[in-house]
Amino acid sequence: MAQVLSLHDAVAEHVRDGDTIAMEGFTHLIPFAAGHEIIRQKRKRLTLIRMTPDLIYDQMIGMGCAEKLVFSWGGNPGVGSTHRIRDAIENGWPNALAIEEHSHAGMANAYEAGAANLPFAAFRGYIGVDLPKVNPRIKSITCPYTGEFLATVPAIRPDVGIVHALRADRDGNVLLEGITGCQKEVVLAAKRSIVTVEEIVDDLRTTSYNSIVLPHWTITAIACVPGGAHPSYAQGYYKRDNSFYIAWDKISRERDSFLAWMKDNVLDKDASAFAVHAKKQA
Amino acid sequence: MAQVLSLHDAVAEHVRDGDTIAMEGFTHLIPFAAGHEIIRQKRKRLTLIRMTPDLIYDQMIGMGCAEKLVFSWGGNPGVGSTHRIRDAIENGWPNALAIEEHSHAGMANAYEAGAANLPFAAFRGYIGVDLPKVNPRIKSITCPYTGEFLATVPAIRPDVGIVHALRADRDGNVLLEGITGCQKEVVLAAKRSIVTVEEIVDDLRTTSYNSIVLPHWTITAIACVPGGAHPSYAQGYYKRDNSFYIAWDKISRERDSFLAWMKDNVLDKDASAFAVHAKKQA
Amino acid sequence: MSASFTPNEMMTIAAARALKSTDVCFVGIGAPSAACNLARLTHAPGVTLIYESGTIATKPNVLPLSIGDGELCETALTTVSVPEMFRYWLQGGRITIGFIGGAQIDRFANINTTVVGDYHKPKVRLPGGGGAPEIATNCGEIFITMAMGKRAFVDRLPFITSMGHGPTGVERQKLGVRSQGPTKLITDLCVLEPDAATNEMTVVSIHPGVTREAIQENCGWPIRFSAHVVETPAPTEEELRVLRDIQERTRRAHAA
Amino acid sequence: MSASFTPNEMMTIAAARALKSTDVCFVGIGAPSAACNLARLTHAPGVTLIYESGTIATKPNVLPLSIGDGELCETALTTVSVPEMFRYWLQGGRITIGFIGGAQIDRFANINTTVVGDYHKPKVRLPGGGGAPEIATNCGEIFITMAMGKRAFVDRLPFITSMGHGPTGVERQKLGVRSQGPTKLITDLCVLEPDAATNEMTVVSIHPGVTREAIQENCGWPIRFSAHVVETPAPTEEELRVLRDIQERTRRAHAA
Repeated sequence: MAQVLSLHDAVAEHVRDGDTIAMEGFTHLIPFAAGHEIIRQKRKRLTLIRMTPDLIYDQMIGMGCAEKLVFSWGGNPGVGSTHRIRDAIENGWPNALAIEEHSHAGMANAYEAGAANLPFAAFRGYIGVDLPKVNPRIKSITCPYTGEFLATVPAIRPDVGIVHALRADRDGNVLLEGITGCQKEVVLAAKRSIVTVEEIVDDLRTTSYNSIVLPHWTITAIACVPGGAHPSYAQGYYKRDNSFYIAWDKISRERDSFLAWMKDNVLDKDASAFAVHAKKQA
Repeated sequence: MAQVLSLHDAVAEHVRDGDTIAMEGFTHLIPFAAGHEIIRQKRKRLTLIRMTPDLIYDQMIGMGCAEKLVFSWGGNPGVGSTHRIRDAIENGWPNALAIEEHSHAGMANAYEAGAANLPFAAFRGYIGVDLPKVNPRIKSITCPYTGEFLATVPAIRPDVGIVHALRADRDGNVLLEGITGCQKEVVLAAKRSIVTVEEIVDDLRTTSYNSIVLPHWTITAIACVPGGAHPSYAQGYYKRDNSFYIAWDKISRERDSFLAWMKDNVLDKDASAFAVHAKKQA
Repeated sequence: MSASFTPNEMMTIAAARALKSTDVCFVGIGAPSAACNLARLTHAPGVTLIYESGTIATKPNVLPLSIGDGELCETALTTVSVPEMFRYWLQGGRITIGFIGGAQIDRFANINTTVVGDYHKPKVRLPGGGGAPEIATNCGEIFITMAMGKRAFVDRLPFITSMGHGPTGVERQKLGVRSQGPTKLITDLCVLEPDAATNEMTVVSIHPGVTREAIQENCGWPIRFSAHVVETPAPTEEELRVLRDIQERTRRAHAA
Repeated sequence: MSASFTPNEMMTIAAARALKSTDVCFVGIGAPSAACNLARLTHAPGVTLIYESGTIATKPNVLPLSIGDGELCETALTTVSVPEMFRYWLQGGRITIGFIGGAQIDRFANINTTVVGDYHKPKVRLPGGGGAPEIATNCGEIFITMAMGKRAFVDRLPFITSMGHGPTGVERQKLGVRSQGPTKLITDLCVLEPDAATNEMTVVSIHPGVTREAIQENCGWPIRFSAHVVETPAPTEEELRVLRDIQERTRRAHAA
């Protein structure tokens, strides 16, 4: 029963202070426009969940939206650190940030369990490593058949799941394609979901009987934001802006340059600013 | 590292008396040619696993290949009973048949766990029903976070997994499309796997980045058997022969008519007999 | 609206009427499938039909003989694997209505499709549960459609394949199951709903021309009638036309 | 073969040589990714490269900056979801080689990429484990590639992010892990393999022009040399040409 809203209204209506929010997209289709909108609407005390809290959470955490981060790999991929996240963890700027740390396998299984309406996931993981010593949510269970020990993680069931997708049809059915990460899982696991898309079309243009489609009745709100994944990418629409990821290292290294960039590119803009990145590839 | 073999050689080499075998295909892509070859090669004492042991297992069980059946729904879909399976269970003809019975959810989860190399699966199932009273392999587990009870089933890890697929490329990569049931899972869960295909081609002709492909290094043997799913169907190649499913009710009702049909259509034939059904749809 | 119709047609049409355009319905094969598609082709064009073969939002032009006919896949929004269907979609709590049939049913809408006689020495071996055990507890509510008869509507089930309201009507809640369970049982003679106090399935609507005696004669327990029984509206000409059309298309397709 | 080359080039080339055409390799980003693609473009054209983003049998024309660049998907045999990647493919036991890097390593090839200093009051917060904790135990064997240096090759890790052979070299077996763990550690100065008796990583091959003293100076523990140390063959002209070509293509693509 997806409602088509402006991104402003989707965030205003469905993202609340103190919510637990998962914004997914594994390199591909990261919902940057939604992140910027949450920053503009000054949401606070969020628990932010994401396997790879790269630039999008660096920006949100640097702007003070979050009190807790749940993650499995935090960095600017191929470039270096996420300086704002480090500044929050190491120095409490702009506010203290609690962390809950997992492995990729742990989080992927936790999303999968959430989508499957299970309370936990069991998997072959965390063997001989220190993370379970610092994360009490990692437990274990005994197989009732073989007696083996398996690691467990609680299912992720966020208040809001936010993803970017390629396109929606007029009924609100949404197509994902390419590297889809945990995006289907996060929408199915969440109590409410917001999906930004490159375009809303008459025909979804699936190419396979098995195309990855989220039916309209799994989605709370859809917002059409062309270019909304930049500097991430949308397969078949525009490429990853690797040069921006490299440039971010310098922008984000100091608090002043970060804040200046955020003012110019986020606070003083709206979602339409992403349209310039949306040029469809041939 | 799939080897391309004749169906005769694939079965001769990889299916042994006493093996546990899962032949999957949910209505679509049922590996009938492989079933007929196993009958011709007179394999005995097999444990046969299949969610819906319809005509293919009716034939194999009626010909005395099996000593045990693991299943979740046994019938001729939309038509009626599988008379040979009933005759084996109720009257021990041609030999006694032990059964291990699950629900679809139980078996789907067990295949999924097998593909994921887990020893068991936990799921929300079997609540308030009698099946756990007659199947001791259904157990339960307590969630380490919520204290909820969940049903469990042991993972399915067959000696041999057998499926039919649309096509393979020259490297041995295999494409599935349409209703894919548990076919990917059974190949990944099995110690050895045999995949029959409609054709072997230079270009797999996937239509999506996310097409369902089994890489060659997941498959033991590939046999090209055009029409090999008949009277089941192969999406884009030929339709389900619903009239044969209806006709089977009469053929299989009596032992004599069944044996006569098997002699004419299976024992006196070879895999090339399926080619007549392989006419590709426009 | 005096067109003649069979009890079976009345059953299918009454069942179809139970569905709304906003429902997401997990469809069993046979009578449920006919009813669900009739609903889609008449008053509930938006209804989402899901078959356990993995086909989501399918719109078949002919009724499938099996739960996995190609027609279901070709007309679906998308098709997922069977493990995903049972994990993400059914267990995931995405289904509002599970629409099933059965071989035997009791007064609390528990169903047997497994065995008549002793499980280990069966008198009649039935097909088994398939998807039903988990459909029964993981869907928002359950609609059941079955033709009445003393061998089908029995006082005591030899085997509970899928739970309705439990052997005494209270077990569903006792076991902590939060879904509603069977809220409608649509037969060829009448429609039943659970009594608000006891959960016993109670006749709330009688099909045109059917007597209370006929209903009791076809039921293995002393059947209860609601204080406010109504007459089921007879099939409209359009309902009959659409149902007969799809059944005729289906007959021709399956004979081919 | 007297072409000049950098220590980093030697490391990547030595790492590439460890892969065979029949390997199914889970590829970490950075140095492993360069080595794996160099192998594919030279002596191991059949090698299957898998990235944790879900891309299976990918053949990128430029090296990805991130583990999920579009190039990886566009050139892959197929792309699966991340939960499926970790469940069916990594945990499923389908991967013969896990090829990873790290920030810090000890003599038993345990790796830290989580934190320097106390976990709760970090001196330096590193990116975390990502896929490594489960890659380390679920792949048939592990190749590691890291440049040497005293801050990277440390006597005692502040945090074990992924297990090599365990803190004293025996924990992997004690914990019942049946995969082999780190069988090769390829650095910019030499190649190490676990000692057959103790599992301590031991120098088995020294890169051309590198001294034992230089290796020891760049290692935080008293490093052991095998009784049969050989000299790593220098990069061939073809290896250098192919490596430099792909790096140049990559540089141009990422600057665009």
